Amino acid sequence: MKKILGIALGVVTSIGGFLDVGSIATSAQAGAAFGYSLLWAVLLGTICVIFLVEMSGRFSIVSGHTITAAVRKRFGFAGFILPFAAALLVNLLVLASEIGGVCVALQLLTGIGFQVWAIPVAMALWLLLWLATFDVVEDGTALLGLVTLCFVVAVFKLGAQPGELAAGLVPSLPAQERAHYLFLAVSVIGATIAPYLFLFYSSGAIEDKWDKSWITANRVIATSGMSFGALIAMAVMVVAALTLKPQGIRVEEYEQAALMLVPALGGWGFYLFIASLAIACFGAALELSLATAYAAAQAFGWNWGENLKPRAAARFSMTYTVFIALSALIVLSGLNPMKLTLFSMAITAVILPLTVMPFLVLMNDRRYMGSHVNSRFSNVVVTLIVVLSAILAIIAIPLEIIGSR
Amino acid sequence: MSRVIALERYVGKPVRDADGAEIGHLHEVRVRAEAGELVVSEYLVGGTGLLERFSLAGLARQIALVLGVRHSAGYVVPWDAMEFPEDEAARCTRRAADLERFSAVPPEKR
Amino acid sequence: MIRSDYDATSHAGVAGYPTALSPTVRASALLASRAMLRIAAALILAAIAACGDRHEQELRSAASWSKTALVVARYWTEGQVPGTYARRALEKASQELAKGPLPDAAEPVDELRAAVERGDRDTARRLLQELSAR
Amino acid sequence: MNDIDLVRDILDTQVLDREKRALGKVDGVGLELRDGAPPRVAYLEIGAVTAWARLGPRFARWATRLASRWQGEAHPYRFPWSRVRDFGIDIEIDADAERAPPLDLERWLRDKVVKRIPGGQ
Repeated sequence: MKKILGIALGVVTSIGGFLDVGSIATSAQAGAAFGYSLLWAVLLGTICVIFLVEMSGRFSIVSGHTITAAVRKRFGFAGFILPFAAALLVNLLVLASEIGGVCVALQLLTGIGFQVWAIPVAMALWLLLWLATFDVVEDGTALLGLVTLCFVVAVFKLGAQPGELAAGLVPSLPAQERAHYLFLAVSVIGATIAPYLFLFYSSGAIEDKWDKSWITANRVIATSGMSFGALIAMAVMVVAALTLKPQGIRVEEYEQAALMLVPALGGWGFYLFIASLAIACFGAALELSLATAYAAAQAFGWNWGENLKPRAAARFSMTYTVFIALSALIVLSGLNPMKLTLFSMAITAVILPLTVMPFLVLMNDRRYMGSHVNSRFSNVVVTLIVVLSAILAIIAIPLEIIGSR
Repeated sequence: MSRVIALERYVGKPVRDADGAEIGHLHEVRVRAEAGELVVSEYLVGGTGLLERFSLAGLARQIALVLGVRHSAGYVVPWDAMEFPEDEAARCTRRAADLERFSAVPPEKR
Repeated sequence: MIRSDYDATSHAGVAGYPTALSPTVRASALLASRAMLRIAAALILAAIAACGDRHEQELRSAASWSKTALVVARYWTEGQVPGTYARRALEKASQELAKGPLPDAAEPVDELRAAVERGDRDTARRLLQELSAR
Repeated sequence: MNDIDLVRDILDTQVLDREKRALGKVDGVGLELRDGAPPRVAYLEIGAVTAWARLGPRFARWATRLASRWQGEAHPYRFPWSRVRDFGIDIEIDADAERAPPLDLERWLRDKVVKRIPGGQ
């Protein structure tokens, strides 16, 4: 019985926790500019993240290690420090985008500029972690995250045609604005395959002491949780395609994205968009701050744990404190939140191979996985998606910079 | 007289044989527990080096390994045939041809 | 003699580490490389087009911002969005339009913003009718 | 199983004290080269300087300079294999985290910083 509850909670929290500032911003911009035709990027990203999340759960269950600790043990300090530093830097940009997302939601609500909210939001985030009631907070924000289902409701209310939706699932290349199209494609993929997702999941599996009986449960949670989560991300794109694109409104600022739910849900739509943005980003920021502190503790051998009082893990708690402070400074600097989000997602796609490939090598190492090593198929699928997205990103980012300046 | 070296600085670094040719990277030091002490029995110098210094070339080789394109092999160097000069690469006192080869089938241990 | 776990002699297809490139991997690698070529070619074309696109992009962005202003004002007059948001969105729209290729499009947007600031829905409705008639 | 692979099983492995509190990772291994006898493991080492020095001489200099500026001359924490109580996924040694040198930074942060912030007690 406890396992069924565990699975249910696992699925619900991954649905609520799936959406973040990256998926909302990239899906909204993609839907407004290219309609359904970038749905395939969400699908591709989701397939890859399902494999990665399932693998990370299986890895911790079978090997008893977390991924970060195992990468250092397997590749040595010199081998592990490069991907670790790259992931840390990207996490900082993504956390700044998440905090920026919450601040922009407050700006939409109150009309007061997002920079003013940077410190209060960062303080609230830090306080929740500092008072170490994280597992309650994490599940709470994930359950609240279910508010993002309003996008799915809007899709039904707007009466999207399944036939056209399916067409968007096939990769294509539009006649013009190809550079921007590809940039959005890699940003969507980068937003979907967020490395901190599977690193955090593997730490969770260790903390919840999943044993081998959890292998199938892990597969269920990874597959259904991520798929439902991806449906919401697709819903955001579809709603933008149905409400913003026909009116010729492109999403360059959140003020424009905030309009998308009004046609389907009226006055409620505006406030539901703000609630979805704020809650999804806050939940993601919590998870990302903790994931970063986990990574540092697992890398350098400190005590770590969801509910460790700061007194019992000073370096661990100082890591997320400094990390949140730095991200708040980036938001304070006034960088355009929408642009910061999109570039952080694209850069995530660029460094995907650096964070995913070492993990893939571990998944094929019998000393860690015994008979539970990866199948050749999952190796090829993940490698192709990850390497292709990185190459696309390396090409698309410069083009976007030339195009948009 | 005896000398203590920081072994971790030699791990993953190239190893030369008696002729000065590079025969791979030091990727394992097999030790035996004897009377509460760990004593070296042999060194494993890998071809692709399982513990390659993590360079993009190393990553590419690892991906190839994952996709089953190539497998790594290397030499077994007995303890008395390995020297660790002060600030140079580790050196094996025998020629590669005289060394026993091994193919890295990851042991099923643990 | 090497312990059994490190098989010193056999080089034949060692379990789990086949030496030959398996057919599925070779096929997918070929497919991937052909797809890569097509994408690379498309991107080089995109790069050349990107410079020409910029002017087109500015026009598209200006059209988008003026449409945004109209929609925001309309929703405000229908009470679907609050005044604080509408004022700020219209202000942003007029700034973007002023920078864009059609700066004089910003002028009616400022009038709308003034109406929203005064909370005057009738004037806003009248302005909207005039604008959509033009 | 008295055969151990130093690099795979010990180097970069987590080290815990008696109460399973984290002390750090095995950042280095001191190997004593003896004349006419096989080399023996003199000690295992935990130390940030030791870890960063593995990246190359330049990093070694930076790490030493940084560490010495912070806590006087930086000396890594060394322990012989005989003090290892249990050895598996982690290495347990008979030490007390409260006094073990690798946790100097942890204790300094806790007493000087964390305790001063509300809610940190």
